[in-house]
Order: sequence, then structure tokens, then C-alpha cells
Amino acid sequence: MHQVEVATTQETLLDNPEMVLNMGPQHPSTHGVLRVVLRLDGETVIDLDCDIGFLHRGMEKIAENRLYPMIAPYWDRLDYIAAVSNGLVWVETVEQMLGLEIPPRAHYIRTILTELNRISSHLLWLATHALDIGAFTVLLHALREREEILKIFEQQFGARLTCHAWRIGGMPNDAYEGFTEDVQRFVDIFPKRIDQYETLLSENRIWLGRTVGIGVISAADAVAIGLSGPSLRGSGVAWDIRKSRPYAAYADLDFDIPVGENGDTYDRYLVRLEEMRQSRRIVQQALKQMPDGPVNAKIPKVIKPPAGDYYHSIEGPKGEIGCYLVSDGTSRPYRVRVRPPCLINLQALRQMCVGHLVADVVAIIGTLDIVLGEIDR
Amino acid sequence: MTSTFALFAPPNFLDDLLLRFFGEQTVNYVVWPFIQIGAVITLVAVWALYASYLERKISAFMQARLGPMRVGKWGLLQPIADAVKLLTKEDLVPEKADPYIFRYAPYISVAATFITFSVVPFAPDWGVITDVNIGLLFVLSISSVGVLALILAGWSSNSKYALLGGLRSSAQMVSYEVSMGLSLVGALMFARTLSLSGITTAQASDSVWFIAYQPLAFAIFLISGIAENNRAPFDLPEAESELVAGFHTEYSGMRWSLFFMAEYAAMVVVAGVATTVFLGGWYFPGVYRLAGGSNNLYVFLSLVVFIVKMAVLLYLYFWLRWTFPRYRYDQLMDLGWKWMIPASLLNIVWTAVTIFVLQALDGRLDTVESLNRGVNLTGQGKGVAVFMGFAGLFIAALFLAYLNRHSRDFNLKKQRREIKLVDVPKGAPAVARAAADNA
Amino acid sequence: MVLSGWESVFFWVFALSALVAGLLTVMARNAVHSALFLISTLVSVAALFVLLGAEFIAGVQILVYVGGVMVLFLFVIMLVNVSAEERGSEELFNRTGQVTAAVCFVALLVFGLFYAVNQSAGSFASNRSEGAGAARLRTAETGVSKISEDTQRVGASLYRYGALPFEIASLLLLVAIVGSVLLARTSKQELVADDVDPRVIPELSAAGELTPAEIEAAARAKAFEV
Amino acid sequence: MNSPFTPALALLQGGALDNLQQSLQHPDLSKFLIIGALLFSIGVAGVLTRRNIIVIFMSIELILNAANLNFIAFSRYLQEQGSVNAVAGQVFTVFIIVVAAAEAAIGLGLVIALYRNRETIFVDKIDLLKW
Amino acid sequence: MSLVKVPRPTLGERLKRFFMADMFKGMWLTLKYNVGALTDKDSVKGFGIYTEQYPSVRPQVAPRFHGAPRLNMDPETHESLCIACNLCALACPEDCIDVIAMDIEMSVGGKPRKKKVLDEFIFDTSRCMFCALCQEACPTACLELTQEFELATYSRAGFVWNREMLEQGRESRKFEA
Repeated sequence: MHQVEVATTQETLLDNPEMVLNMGPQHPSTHGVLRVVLRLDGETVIDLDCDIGFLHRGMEKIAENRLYPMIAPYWDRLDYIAAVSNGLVWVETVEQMLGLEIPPRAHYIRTILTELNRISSHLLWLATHALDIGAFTVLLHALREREEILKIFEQQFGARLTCHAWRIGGMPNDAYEGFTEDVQRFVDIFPKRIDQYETLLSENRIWLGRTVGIGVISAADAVAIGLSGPSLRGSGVAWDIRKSRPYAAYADLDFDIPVGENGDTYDRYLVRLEEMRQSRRIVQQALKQMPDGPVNAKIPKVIKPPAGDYYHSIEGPKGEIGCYLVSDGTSRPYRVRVRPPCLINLQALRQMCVGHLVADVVAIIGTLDIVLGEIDR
Repeated sequence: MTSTFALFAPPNFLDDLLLRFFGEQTVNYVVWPFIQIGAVITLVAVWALYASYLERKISAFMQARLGPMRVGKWGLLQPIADAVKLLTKEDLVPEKADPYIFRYAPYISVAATFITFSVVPFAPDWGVITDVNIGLLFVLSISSVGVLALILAGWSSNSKYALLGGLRSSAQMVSYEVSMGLSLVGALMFARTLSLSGITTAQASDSVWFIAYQPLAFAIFLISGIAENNRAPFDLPEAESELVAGFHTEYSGMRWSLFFMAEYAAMVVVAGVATTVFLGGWYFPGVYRLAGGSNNLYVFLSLVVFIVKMAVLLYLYFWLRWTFPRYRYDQLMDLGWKWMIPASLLNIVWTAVTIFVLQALDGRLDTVESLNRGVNLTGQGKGVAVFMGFAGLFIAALFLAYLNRHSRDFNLKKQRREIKLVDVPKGAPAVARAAADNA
Repeated sequence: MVLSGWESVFFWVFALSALVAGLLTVMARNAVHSALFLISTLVSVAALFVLLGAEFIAGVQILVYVGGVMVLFLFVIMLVNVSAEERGSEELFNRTGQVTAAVCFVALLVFGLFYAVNQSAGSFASNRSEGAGAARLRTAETGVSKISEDTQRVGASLYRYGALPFEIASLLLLVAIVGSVLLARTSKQELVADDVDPRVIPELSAAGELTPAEIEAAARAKAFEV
Repeated sequence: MNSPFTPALALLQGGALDNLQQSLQHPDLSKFLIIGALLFSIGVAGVLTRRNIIVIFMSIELILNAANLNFIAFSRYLQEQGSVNAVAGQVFTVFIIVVAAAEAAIGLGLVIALYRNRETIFVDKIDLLKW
Repeated sequence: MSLVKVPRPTLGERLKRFFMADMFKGMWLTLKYNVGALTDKDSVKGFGIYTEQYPSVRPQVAPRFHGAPRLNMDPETHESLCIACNLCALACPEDCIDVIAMDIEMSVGGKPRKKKVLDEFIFDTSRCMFCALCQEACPTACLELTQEFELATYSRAGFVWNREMLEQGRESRKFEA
């Protein structure tokens, strides 16, 4: 990314029509400790540069010194909004390296809970995105539904946010008593609630004015940058790993991929809303088809994947989250590398923002749905 | 003064008491105004205090929350706790700030809003502090001074966010002031006076609120008023998600609370003026008869009527704020210059046409009673005026739609686009399909 | 027109504050302070207008001057940020020649004024018929003050005798709006507004007023419009 | 014929204090004129002496205001004298305010354009006819 | 040139826009919530209040919740269940557990035997991720993450729990409303 000169002397609007504005790292709408250096002409963004790394914890390096089961909790802390999905990448990678056969019930429960996690992640995105654009009420309405999901997580995993959801070879526990009813209740109530968000936003003329035509990125550009997830689908590329390389129980389930047309903020907003509906549909189906049986495969006492490397990725709420794992045959990985969707999506920020106003930068950061825990790792 | 209404005797009793100590002149010109001013300032300050409570409660209810609950029953003492906190907080002045201007800007803001209350007629008789023959102009001119506070606060903070906020807010207030002032002209043409009390009496003598004659002007005034107060959805200067807090980013403690107080007091000013000019002020049919000849009771009931009308408008403020997203700065300016100002100009022309039509019809339909103090209309005349008023709404809408037919934001206000649902076959790679979609 | 009682107290208060603030306007180092003092002067003068019974003009004075013109001044001061330049050791005033001229002029004016006032001493303090005009005023809502009809008379005058100048004034304002918009625009903004002849663009960029990046940015900004 | 100072001298000689008190307690038209003239001369001094073009503009506003004060004062005076069209002074003031507003808009536009090109707002540095 | 494709509105949509249906719909919803908060006591229609009043009303924590650690004791003998096997310390990704064992001499069936027993157990809750791997590793169900969740202290040292705290439970302040 190219550097913006940060001027140190006091300058005025006319001395230098190009003003440098530091947005963040402590700013209400950079979604964490992201620093965006904006070069402005009036209020129009001429150029911007992202300064990241304020939350760097060296997770990939730490993973080299831990046993395989110990690494899973660190994955939760990447994209802490979608801890369940992140955990799934890791356990599935190790399981596939080990060549384990996971019982179908575990697959179904994993599917249900990752889809719920996708909904909760999208709800938090909707909440903060709406807040950035000034619609405060949507924030708390969305958090209310997210709370329902987090309650299910708490019952199932014992934690609400960083759940440490999965274990290699299956799950720590079977679904708790009343799991089906709780999920069913949520599935029943959720469509009404989405309609309410849409009432407040989708057709509102201010919302339209703030999102339509903002942060446009064409399909070709999006693919070139390497966008994934709803940010890519908003541009009209029907790419979804749940379809193209099905994992867990997705191959048995029926769902559609919502795809935008213009690649602007409004399209991405609609895509994510529709994805929540599709996720609900998946949960509903999976709940019906969920078989009985054990939830854990037989696993060796010490996990030692055969030497070699392996890449596995799933469709996280933010995009393709992947794990590249190199094993030297010992009980600790030789190298772990995360394919972070948010970091790669953030690359599109400059292209999306230049030519827009400061207020749009906020909307665009919101629409990219970034989580700094994952960007900085 | 019957004994039944002894409760409402105090004003007269006070009057007698005061006359013992002061001469009549002094009582009329000095003591009473001071009592009234004190009462209004106290009430408005209490309102500003409790507006924060109301705002938090109403927003909480709209968001399925409870709001403040911990200090006192239902959190009723929360604003007092907040006030104590704010007053005892350290008063920070940034090192590179212009110290004098930074310190005094909040006072300008508060003074500019509080002075305005001196001409708002809360009720007839002793409910008015002073009746100035340029009342409306006075309100507009004093509230325009409030801009200075914001621009000075933003500039003196020596912070980029504050400067941007200050520039934004002053540009916003200057441009919305125009439409706000122009929208009142229509009502003035019916009332034929600038005095706010005069406008109220004109409505009372006609028994019609001017909102019926001037629905368009009322809408313009309300929108411009909300924008003028920097309230959501027009709260650009303090848009917390973009500019952190706009012009008062660097303020803390008491000076910040002064800005806060000025904002809520300014809401009351706009609501009060809207009530006076468009909603009939303290006039409500039947109140006079209800008072049964007791002047003080009548004034008191009128005061209640006025406050109720104002409360409805103030609720609207909260309601809008917690429902809508925020405009972008250029959209806000677009709305101000391309929608509000043409609409208010059109309103003036249309009102002139209305009055002309009323006078022209007078020979046949008997519409106008007199043109002396306010346009006194007969029943038929009122009908015509109301019809013209509502016709004006549609004419304005068509006119504006034509005027802005090329505007980006106008054309965006279309209903939602459908999202394509792509059903990729199970297990099949989507890449080929995506390529096909793109082609 | 002789003021008395509280009116004369207020007259002196506002007259002196107008003069002092006026002096400070001219003498303040920081242009923002200067503007603030000018605002004080304008408000004081508006108060004097009220004392003279011209409430409408006072209102207009505050509305237009304080709320409009001075905000514009502050805007421009902030845009060009003079305070930073003047805080240094730069001389506040011009060369001695101008200062002398100013002092001469002021002395001349004061001299002439004394002469004129003394010539007609006493004649201004006309024996006004107390209440001749006041009787016609109607009582205000509070019942203690009278409301003058001056505003109506000004309006009537403005539209009867002053109708043509009024229209001319509106034209003047229109010209001022257009002119200031034109003056304040940069070539870049003109480019964005699509106001530049395409043939001029190469010239501008050759003169260094526009960089290719700006031309491109303008083209992109145009593309975002629907 | 009186010398210009005769009345002033006379004021100082006999009953000066009484007269002064009288005129302070009951300011008449002449006081308004004096205030106006003083404001005017302050403005003129500002225009002539200051180097900052914005302050010069502000001084011009001061001058215009001094003129306004005179207009209003005379309008009031004539009104009491029973003149038919006494409010003409107020009407004229409205026009002056309009002109002042227009002048401020144009002038400040010029200042900004000037600042863009010359990066100074000091009049003694702006000394070329063309640049 | 436009980058955004927007469909042409139908007459119905135009009318809706003209009468600002989009705005009024949103306002109607928030009004419903506002009225619901005052009338809909238990949120039957879904427009009621959702807040938990935490300090005054204790939240129901799930049985599986991972909260403050505890060393369980045998309910009858009141002896620690911990056998000082150190498996929890090995399983911990953050190395926040220190098990300090000591050997005591005892006679089993007349023969002198050395037995490893727990001397001190240090658990650093400030580093703990509450992943429950230690709980899963414990062979005697001694170390358990309980439902206690109020772990705040005034000092960093307060986060380091020793054996006594782990067995008795920290004296935590209960906040009353």
C-alpha cells in the first residue's frame, strides 16, 4: 500500500488544500484499533492509507510452540465475532490431515452452530454499520437477536464469545438438552426481526442516499484484490465455499447464494441481509435432518499429523477463512498460516474510498465488516 | 376571582404584595419581568437537565431497553447525578487552543438561546415576558448569533475534527436559517404582524391554527428547525461516527454541559416558535369557556395548552432522532438549498396567491371579514384557504420534483433492488459459473 | 428626540461599548478577535437603533451582519488563518504616512463635528411634544409596553417609494452570489462541475494548475453521479 | 461672528457642569451624531492604517454602520419633527445593509482568490496589477 | 456514465415515495416499540423491554459455563481431589497453571511409601482464556471452571489465585442494586 505523507506542521485549509486527517486508532467508527490516514481536499478523500498492527499478538508464531489441541482457543481470538467458524477451520484442517472420519451428528451440529454464528456476526455487522450511518435503533434491535444466539452458545459451549467450540475429532459435548427447542424458537422468531430491520433501513431514503453508489467495486476488481465473502458477492460473483468445496454438512443442505449487482454498499447490505435469511434456512433444514449418534470420532492420544502441508478453508461470515498447516510429524505444527478474510478485504478500502467524502469512509469501513483481531492477528 | 380558584390567586396576591414595596412603574417594568425571566430560565434549565433523561428513556424504549434505572426510582435522579459529575469534572483547555475564545464560546451559545425566550408567548397576559413588535425577527436574529458560538468553539479548539465540525455546523445553520425565516413569511402574511403574541391572537380570533393554511410552511419550518438545532438526522456537526463530536470534541465538564444545555434549550425555542406560529400558540378552542371568567385560571390553562403542544413537537424530535440514519454533509446541503429554500419561496408566492384569491372571491363568496388585524376570514374563506394550503403541498412537491429531476439523491430514492439468488448445484465449483455470470 | 431615565443610561452604555469595541477592532492583533470586537460593535449599534425606535433595522442588523456577514468573515479568516502570521513580530500598522493621514483625517472630522454641533447647539434637543406620537401606539400583550408601528411604515415605504431600488438591490445580491461563487472556485472544482472547456484542460495542466491525478479524480467523481 | 470654539468656551465658562450633566442625562440627536462620527473616524483610521485586508474590510463595515447610525438618528429626528416621509432613513439603511452584505460576499471571494494566488493578505504585499 | 443500476420505479412505488411511506413506516415501528415498552410487560408481542438488570438481578448462567476455577474436594473427607498429576498444567495453552507437589511419607499396609500430594496450586486468572482444556484434562474431576464470573480485582496480584482461594472460592463482593 502506498504511503501518505503525514505533515507535522500546523496547516490550514487554504495553505494546503489537502488536509491530512488521522482517523483512529481511537475513533468511534474504525471498528477497533485501525488507523486510517486520510488525505482530504475539503472533505473529499484524495488518498488514504491504513495503518494496522495495533492488536498484533503473534498468534501464528505462538501456534508453532503449542500442541495441536492447544491451538484451537487462539483461533477463536482472531475474528472474535465469528469464533465458532474460526475454530471450525482449525479442527477441520487437523482432522483432514489426520484423515479422521467425523460422525455425521457432529457435522450437523457444527453446521447449525456455524450458521448461527454467521447470523450473529452479520447482526453485529448490521448493528455497527447502521450505527456508523447514524441509525442507532437498529444497533440495539440487532444486538437483541444476537443475544439469543449467544445464549445458545453459552448453553452449548460454556462461553458466549470466544467459545472454544470444537475439539479435534468432534465436539467436547453433545448438544445440550433443549438445544433443538432453543434453536427452533430462534428460527421461528428471526424472519420477523429481519423484516423490522428492513423497515427501518432498506427503503429509507436517507439510508439509500448514504449507501447506493458508495464504495463501488467491480466484479473484476474484487476478484483481482482477492475479496471474499459478502463483499465479493455484493459485486456479483457467486463464489461461496459452502457450495464449491462443501465441508461439514453443507453438501446435504439446500440453499441459495445471494448475489448483488452493482458492488456498492447497498448491495452488500442487501446480500448480507439475504444471507441471514439463507442461514436461517440452513439451520432449519439441518435441525430437521440432524441424525442421532455419537459426536466424537476415535482420535489418537497424541495428535501427530503426518509430515506435509495442507490448506483448508471455509466460508466464514467475513469471507474465506483458511488455514495453511505445515506439519513435520511431531506433536507441534511446523508452521501455521491464517488466510485472513478481513485483512484481504481491507485492501479494497483505498479503491472504494477515493473520490468519496469522509462520511462515506465510515460507511465503507462498515460495509467491509472488518475485525481488527483478525487483521492484526 | 371566585374562591374556587384560590389556587390561582398567587399572581394577584403577589402583585399586591409587590406594590407595597415598589412603585407601580417598577413593578411593571422591572420586578415582574425579572420574576418571569427567572421562572423561564429555571424551567428551561430544568428541562435541559431532564431532556437528557427523557431522551435516554425514550430512546431506550424504542430500542427495547430500560434506560437509566439506578439513580433513584426509575433513574429519575440520573440527570442530577450527571450534572454534579459534569460540574465537578476538570475543565480542560487544550494547550494550543485560543484560551479566551475557547472559554467564552459556550456562554455565547447559551446566551443566544436563552435570550430568545424573552419574546416567546407562553400564555396570554402574564405568560409573556415581553411583547416586541418584531418578535419573530428577534427570534431569528438572536438564534443566528448562536452560529458564532459553534464556529468559534470549533476554531479555537485547534483540532481538525473540531474545525471541520465548526465549519460544517456554521454552514448548516446559515443555510437552514434562510429557509426557516422564509417559511415563516406565509404565516406572517395571514397574521399581518411580526409580534409573536399578535400572531397567536390572530389565530385565536380566527379560531384556526395556521398549520391549516400553511401545512407546507410548517413542514419546512420543522425540518429546518431540526437542522438548525443540529439534531439527528441532521446532526452532522457532531456526527459521532465521523467527526467524533464535531465542534465540542475538545470540550469537557461544565463547558461541554453548557453546549448541551444550549442544544436542548434551542429545541424548546424552535418548538415554541413552531407552536406559536403554526399550532395556535396558547390558543385552544374551549379553554376560555373552561376557565369560567377567571383570568388567572385562563392564563394557567393556556400555559398548559402551550406546553402540551410543545411537548408533542419535542417528542417528535426524539422520535425522529432514534428512527432515522444520518444524512451526509452534501446531501444535507442539497436538501437545504435545493429543496427547502425553493419550497419556502414557493410557499410565499402561493400564500400571496391565496390571499389574492380570497380577496378576489370576496365579492361572490363572502370570504374576508376584515383585513385589519390579521386576515379575518369567514367560514367559506377558511375553507378556501385550507384548500389552497393543501393544494400548495402538492404543487410544491411537483415543483421540487421537477427542479431536482437530475439530482442524484432524488433519483436514488427508489424502492429496494432485488438481490439475485444463485442456486449453484451442490458440490459443483462455482468458479466457472461466476465467470459465466460476469460474461 | 431626547432620551431620559434608563434610556439615557443604556445609551451611554451601548455608545461607549460601540466605541471601545470599534477601537479594539482596529487594534486587535488577531483577526478573529478583531472580528469578535466588530460583532460587539454591531450589537451595540443595534441597541442604539432600538433606542432610536428602529427595532426592525436593529433586528435586520443582527440577523444580516452578525448572523451572516460576520460568520462569512470568520469563515474566511479561518480559511486563510491570519492569526498565525500576525502573532509574530510583524508590524500591526502600515507605514507612518498612512497613520499620519488617518490621524489628520480624524482630527479634521472631530474639529468639524465640534463646529457643527456647536453651531446648532440646542436646536437638536427639540422641544418634542411628549406623547404626541406615543398616544397612537397600541398596547403590547403584556399591557405595560407600547408597540410602535414603525416596522409597518418601513415596509410600506420600502414597497412604495423604494420599490425600484429594492429590486435593484435584489439584483445586486444575485450578482454578488454569482460573483462570489465564481471567484472562490478553484479550477479543480470547475472541472468537477464540468464547467471547463475540454480544450482548456491541457493549458491548465501545462500551467501547473491541475495535475493529471486531479483530472482523473474529477472524472471519477463525475462517474459516481447517477 | 462666532469663532468655532465660542459655544464650547461658553459652555466651559458658565454653568458648564450643569449643562454637561443635562446633556449627559438627556442625550439628544447630537450625541448619536457624535457617536456615529467617532465610529466613522475609527473605521477610516482602520482602513488607512491596517495592513491585513480582512481587517480593512471590517473597518469598512464599521464605516457603513456609522452611516447607518446617522440615517436612523435623522430619521427619528425628522419623524418627531413631523416629516411626511421620515422612515426614508430606515429604508435607506436597509439598502446599506444589503450593499454591505453583497460587498462582503464579493470582497471575501476576492480575498480568497487573492490568497490562493499570492498566499498573503497583507495589502502592502499586493502591489501588482497583474500576476 | 453511471456505475449504479437502479430499476425504474413503478407508479405505486412513486406514490409511496411521494407520501414518504418509507419514513412513516420506520416511525411507526419505533412508535410501536415505544408504546410496547410501556404496555407490553413481558414482551409477549415482541415489542417489550429486553434488558437484564444485571447487578440487581443475577443472570442465569448456563450449567456448562466456564468461569472462575475451583479445586474440588471430596465431600466426605474434605480432602483435595487433586493428585498433583500436572496434566492440567500441561494442557494449558497459556501456561497459567503451576502445580507444586510434595512428597509425603506414609505407611501403606505397614510399608513406608512416598506419596505425591498437592502442596500449592497457582492459577493465574489474568492469563486464563477459559478454554476449559484443563478441566477436560483433569482425571479426577478436581479442577473445574465454575459459574462464578465476577473476577475483577483492584490489583494484578489479585488475579493470581492460590490453593486456598481455589478451594474456598475467592471472597467476591456481591454488588447489590
